[in-house]
Amino acid sequence: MATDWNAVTDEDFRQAFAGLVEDCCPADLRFMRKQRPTFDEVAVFYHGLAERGWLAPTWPVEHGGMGLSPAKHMIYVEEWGRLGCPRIPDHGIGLVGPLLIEHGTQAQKAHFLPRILSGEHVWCQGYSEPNAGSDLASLCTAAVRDGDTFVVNGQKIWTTLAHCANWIFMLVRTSRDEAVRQKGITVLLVDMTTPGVGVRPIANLRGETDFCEVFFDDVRVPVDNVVGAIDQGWTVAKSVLGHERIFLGAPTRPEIAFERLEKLARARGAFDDPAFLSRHARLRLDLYDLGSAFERYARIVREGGELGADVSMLKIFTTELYQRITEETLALAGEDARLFDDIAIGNDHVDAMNLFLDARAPAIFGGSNEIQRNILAKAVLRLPG
Amino acid sequence: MATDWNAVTDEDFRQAFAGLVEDCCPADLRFMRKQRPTFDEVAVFYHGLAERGWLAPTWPVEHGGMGLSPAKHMIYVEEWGRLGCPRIPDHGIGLVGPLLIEHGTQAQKAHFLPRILSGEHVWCQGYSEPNAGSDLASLCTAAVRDGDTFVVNGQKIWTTLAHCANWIFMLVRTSRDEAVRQKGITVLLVDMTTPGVGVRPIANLRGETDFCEVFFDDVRVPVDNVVGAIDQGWTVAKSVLGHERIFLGAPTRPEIAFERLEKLARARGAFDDPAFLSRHARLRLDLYDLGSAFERYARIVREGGELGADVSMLKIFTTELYQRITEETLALAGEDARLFDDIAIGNDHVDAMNLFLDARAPAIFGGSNEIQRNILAKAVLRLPG
Amino acid sequence: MPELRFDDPDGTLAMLRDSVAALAGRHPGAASLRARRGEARDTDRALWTAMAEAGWTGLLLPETIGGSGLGVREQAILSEALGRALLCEPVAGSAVFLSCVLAGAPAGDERDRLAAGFVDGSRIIAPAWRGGKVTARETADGFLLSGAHGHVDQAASATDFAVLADTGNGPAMFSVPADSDGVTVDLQRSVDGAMIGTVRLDNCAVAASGMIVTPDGCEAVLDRAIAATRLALAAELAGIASQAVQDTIDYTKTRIQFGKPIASFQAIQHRLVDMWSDAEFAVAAVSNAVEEAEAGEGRRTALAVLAAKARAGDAAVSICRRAVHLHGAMGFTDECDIGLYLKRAISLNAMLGQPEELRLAFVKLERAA
Amino acid sequence: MPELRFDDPDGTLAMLRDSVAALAGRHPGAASLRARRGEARDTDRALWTAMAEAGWTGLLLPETIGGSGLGVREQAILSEALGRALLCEPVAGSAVFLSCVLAGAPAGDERDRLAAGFVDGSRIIAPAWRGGKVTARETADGFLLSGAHGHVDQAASATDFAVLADTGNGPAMFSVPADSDGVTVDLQRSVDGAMIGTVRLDNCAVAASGMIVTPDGCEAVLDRAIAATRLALAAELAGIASQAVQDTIDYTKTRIQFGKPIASFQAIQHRLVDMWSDAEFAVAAVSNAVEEAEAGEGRRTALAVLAAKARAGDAAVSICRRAVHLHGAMGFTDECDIGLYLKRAISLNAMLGQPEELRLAFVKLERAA
Repeated sequence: MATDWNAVTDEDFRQAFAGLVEDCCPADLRFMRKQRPTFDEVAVFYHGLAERGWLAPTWPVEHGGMGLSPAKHMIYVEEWGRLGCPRIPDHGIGLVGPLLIEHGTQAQKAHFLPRILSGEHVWCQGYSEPNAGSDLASLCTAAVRDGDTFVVNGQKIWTTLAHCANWIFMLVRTSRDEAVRQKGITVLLVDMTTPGVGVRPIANLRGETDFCEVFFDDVRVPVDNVVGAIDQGWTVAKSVLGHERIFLGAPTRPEIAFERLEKLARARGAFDDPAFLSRHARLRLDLYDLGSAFERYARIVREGGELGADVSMLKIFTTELYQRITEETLALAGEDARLFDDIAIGNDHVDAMNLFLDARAPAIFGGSNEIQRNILAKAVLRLPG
Repeated sequence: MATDWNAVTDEDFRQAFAGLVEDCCPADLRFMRKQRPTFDEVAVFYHGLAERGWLAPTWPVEHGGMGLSPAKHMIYVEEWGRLGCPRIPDHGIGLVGPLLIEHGTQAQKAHFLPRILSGEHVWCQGYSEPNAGSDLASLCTAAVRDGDTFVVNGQKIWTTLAHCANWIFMLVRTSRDEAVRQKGITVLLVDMTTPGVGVRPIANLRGETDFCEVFFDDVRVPVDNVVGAIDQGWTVAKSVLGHERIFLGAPTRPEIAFERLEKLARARGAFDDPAFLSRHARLRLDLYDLGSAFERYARIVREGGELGADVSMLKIFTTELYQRITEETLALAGEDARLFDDIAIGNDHVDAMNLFLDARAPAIFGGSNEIQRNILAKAVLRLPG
Repeated sequence: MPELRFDDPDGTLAMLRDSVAALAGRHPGAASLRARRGEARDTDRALWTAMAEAGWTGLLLPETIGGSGLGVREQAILSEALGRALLCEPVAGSAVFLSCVLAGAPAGDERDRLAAGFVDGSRIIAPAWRGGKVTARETADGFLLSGAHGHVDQAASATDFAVLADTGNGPAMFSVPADSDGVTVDLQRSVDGAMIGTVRLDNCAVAASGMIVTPDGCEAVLDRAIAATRLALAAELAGIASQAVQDTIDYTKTRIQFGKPIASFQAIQHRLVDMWSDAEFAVAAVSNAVEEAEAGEGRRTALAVLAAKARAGDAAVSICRRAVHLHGAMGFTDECDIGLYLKRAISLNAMLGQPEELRLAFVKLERAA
Repeated sequence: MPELRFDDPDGTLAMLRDSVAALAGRHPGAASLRARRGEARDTDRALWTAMAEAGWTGLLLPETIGGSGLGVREQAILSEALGRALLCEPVAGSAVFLSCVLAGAPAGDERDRLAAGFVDGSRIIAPAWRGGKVTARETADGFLLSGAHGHVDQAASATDFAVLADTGNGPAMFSVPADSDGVTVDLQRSVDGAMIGTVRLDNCAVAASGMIVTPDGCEAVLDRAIAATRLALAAELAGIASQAVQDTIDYTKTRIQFGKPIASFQAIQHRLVDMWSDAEFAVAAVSNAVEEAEAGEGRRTALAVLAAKARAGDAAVSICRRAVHLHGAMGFTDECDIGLYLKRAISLNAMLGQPEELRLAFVKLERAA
């Protein structure tokens, strides 16, 4: 009989998590520089979590998950970050699983869910296209019905870790007839070993290859691999955006950056400079107040409420604060701001440039901050056309 | 025989100006707190300038002006500000005169120009309307032809010093037939003592009444008072926007505000605080660099060139810098920032709130900074619709 | 729109909000401000009395000495609502401060006399305790006070002053009737329309019983009073911030230029979103400080209060600045209320520490640990 | 687009711009940067030689010692064009600095030997003079140098170093062949793709003739070299800023979302206008510094150079940051040149004083008067 983790006290739950990390997350995987390690790099931790039943915190127990309440899930995510666990390729756990659990057939669930837990299937997400980024509804990768299969042609881009995934869940256009562009989109699960699938990694500003282009050239996919109804993919895909949206607004990255800023400031004696103290205080208070604002939304999640569109304000604030902190760190670095390599401080070092460059990304991905502001203007402030 | 001021050296010209100010601008009119004194308050200076032939710097000599080149005119404006001369009601000199000289009939010139110089006619400008501000072309104050007169009905607003003017030059709608809204607008000169003209002063944030609403209720105006062609008023009014546009971008107001900031900073010992020094240095450099940018455009004017739309960047920068300096001054004032009255410093004082509130205006008037950015986007960066 | 949200099991908070709205209906804040300003008065006596009668001035005062005995949560809700309604009497700066002083004062006839008059509105007791220096010299039958304090609200209308003075053995608070010999008041115009005073004392005799808070414990009382005042100011500023956002949304939705409401232009929309977000952050900071304060005094609460006042002050002033700008020429007129919100925000933001000072205090306190 | 404008009666400036464009056509900056980075090299030798042959490295060097003998105006035009074209060899940090050092050095064989090799590109002479400390101890037949300097461009490829060392009687510059005993070089990756070095000297023997600038006058030579280098860096940064604006306009005009180019959205348009304006201000500041420098040395010029480097550095970095953002996900890729502009801007902005430091120096100098 599995433990009912929701019945455990928060403190005990935290301790259990810490013990688990101690057991199955090797030291060299903790506090990794790399934002998006590949599956192989973190496989030992992935399998360790799976073996202990901790891999899928929000999945129902019947499917091999922990069935955590949102409140416990928030602690799970918090401890994950606090203990410096590496990001694992989590599209299977975080997106495909919930998608199938809500919309999948019995056969789909029985086939795919265990293979996610075992690590046999490593998933990536094919949403964006070269001409469908902010305007996702304009996607045009086509899936044309041919008997029991769809024939897929087109291209996806910004597909995180596609080069180490073997399955992709994607949005494809199955109809062009509808007036509303969101109609006519379908969610499709595609085996990336199918002939006609090509992957090209794209290097980012940090010199890493987190994301890829994925090409589809007459790729034949069984119609059984559709999730939910054909042409209803927009609704299906949106339905799994639950309380997890709050994590886009978590203060984690600015906190990491702030720790680095303080480390460099101590090394450079900047705390003796009132001008630096003044700028430092502003950033510190921004971080503190972000915590207060995050807590207001976290409480809604913990109490089982629904998040509104207004939660986007956290995403804007945290991503822009992350940028500002890393900019201040470069300013503090003096001529060492020229270094791509980490800045040495005695035997330690500060990855000032690494974080500065990384901070360019979150303001763009997951819906650019301009799109977030557009949404807030419409959905929250109810501004006209 | 009048002096040819353009032939005089810059230095001599400056000295002549200084002597003139010494002669005819009483000390209590210098460095006035009030931004827009009324005609009566500064009449002695107005008449003094007129008597000495210095009232209309850019008018041709034949019309009683000084016929200054743009280069000399820039010095004139510079010295005016440097010596703390008060703003005089200058719509007659600055706008009506050039308008008539370029587009007026001989009769109009003969009638109106001397009366501007004598101060008999004090002019105000009727462009904006309650629903035509940024979108000036939507103005709807109507002038309907009735034989040799126009019958004017409607309302103007933000009419500076209308309550101490006796003539208004205004844009009226004379036709609604045209597809392009700018067509069908006419420039009309209206005697404000005509029956049906009403004026209501509007207090501003500083508690002063610089501007007014002006109401027109069946006001009968001779057709002879049209300037230029009927329905061509948009073109006529625009044509007199010459090199004077550069003055919207002059660093004058931020310079005044910066002087006040430094005065308060000295009194409060803020120059001993490196955090203040850092913020002060940023503002100082903004002011210095505004000077460099202004100089690039001033050179174009001095060399007789035409200003492009790009000069608007100066207006945006100087008005926003003016705001930032006054905000820093309030921050420095501590709890004295509560005072509407000036802040006492020994026997002296700093009008921190006065300038802070005044700084709200220039970012709005003369084309809001949003409109300026729209214009730059279109006319300079050639961005698409 | 941004608004404090707390559990409200018995409906006290909703009732407080409703009663502020009702008073504002009878006694609109902007009209009161303009009238007071036009007549160069330091208070709207009718409004102040109504507030006292509603129990708002003594909200934090213990019931044992006649107050409402409510807590920081209720005070925050009240102050937020006052900010929104632009009801500008000095509830935070005077009533909250004084309530804390009286609550912290040892039992005594003078304390009870002041509390009674304060609670029923029959006395106006103006705290005079900063922006200057007053010394108290002990005499045979009391004290002689000399010196001055500035930033005194209701200074001309006050029946009594609560004066902080240095006794030589530390600071103490004294009750000084306004008509005492040696008391003079100088007035200046404040930006939010009330006259504010500097109170000067020239060998002003105070009976021994007039020392309502003795040096023993005075600093602790002051600390608590300052924190409570700052929190109330923060809540009022958050209310101002939220209302200014709301007013600006309303205005820009109805202001038509180029054939459509200016609120439909993307540059304006994004500005409004940022203003709204700033107001939400202000409310969140106040909310956090209220919760910390309810959990007890101490360092965490001190930090949270500093953060809340800094955040709400910055938010209110910068939102109102942008709000005035988005009201266009109309925003630059005195007729439009948005300018009054800006002025009120500046005034409250300037009280008891501007944001920069509070942020530095926060970091210093945090790093001292 | 923003661009330096000066009188150009004989067409020298136009010719300079054209020749940079021509070289960039044959030898594109971004490709050179990527290749250099991929192979962990510290310079693109072919590019550097081409620059030397075009007379750009010795542009400011007097004709008497083989240079082009041109002035700050020509250097600014060249550096601006190099910035625009992303031609990243260290013209400002090495060539301009060294030209000033050689121009200020007393006549001598060693000076002439260095100048000749420098001008024809046969020698790479890397200034090593900051970010560390080197001392020179006098011996019977010369000096022994010990210590280290950082931030050395072309450190691995250098044939010679121009080393600043403290002699005990003040600083002096020494010519140190790179293959001298006791010289070692550590390399790190710089953000703009070249390796940069720390040069360590361990009792490195230098002949007496190797002291190319003596303590008498060394500080004046350094001051001039630093000012000229800062001005060239400012011009290059202004060029980067302008090109980043141009690239972003071009990209946003062709990037279609929601059925229209994103450059047609008002929020994007206003952002682009602000970026353009920032670039114009950077150009104006550089222009002002060039004119002050042409009018003579002294305090006015010193101020103008500090302002120009601060303004252009801030503008370039912040414009490129916004430019990367406006390129969306594409901007976060290494394939898109805009990220290289950002990295180059960061690198040049960090050299010889970040903006805050320069602003403080400006105000200090101005207030000292």
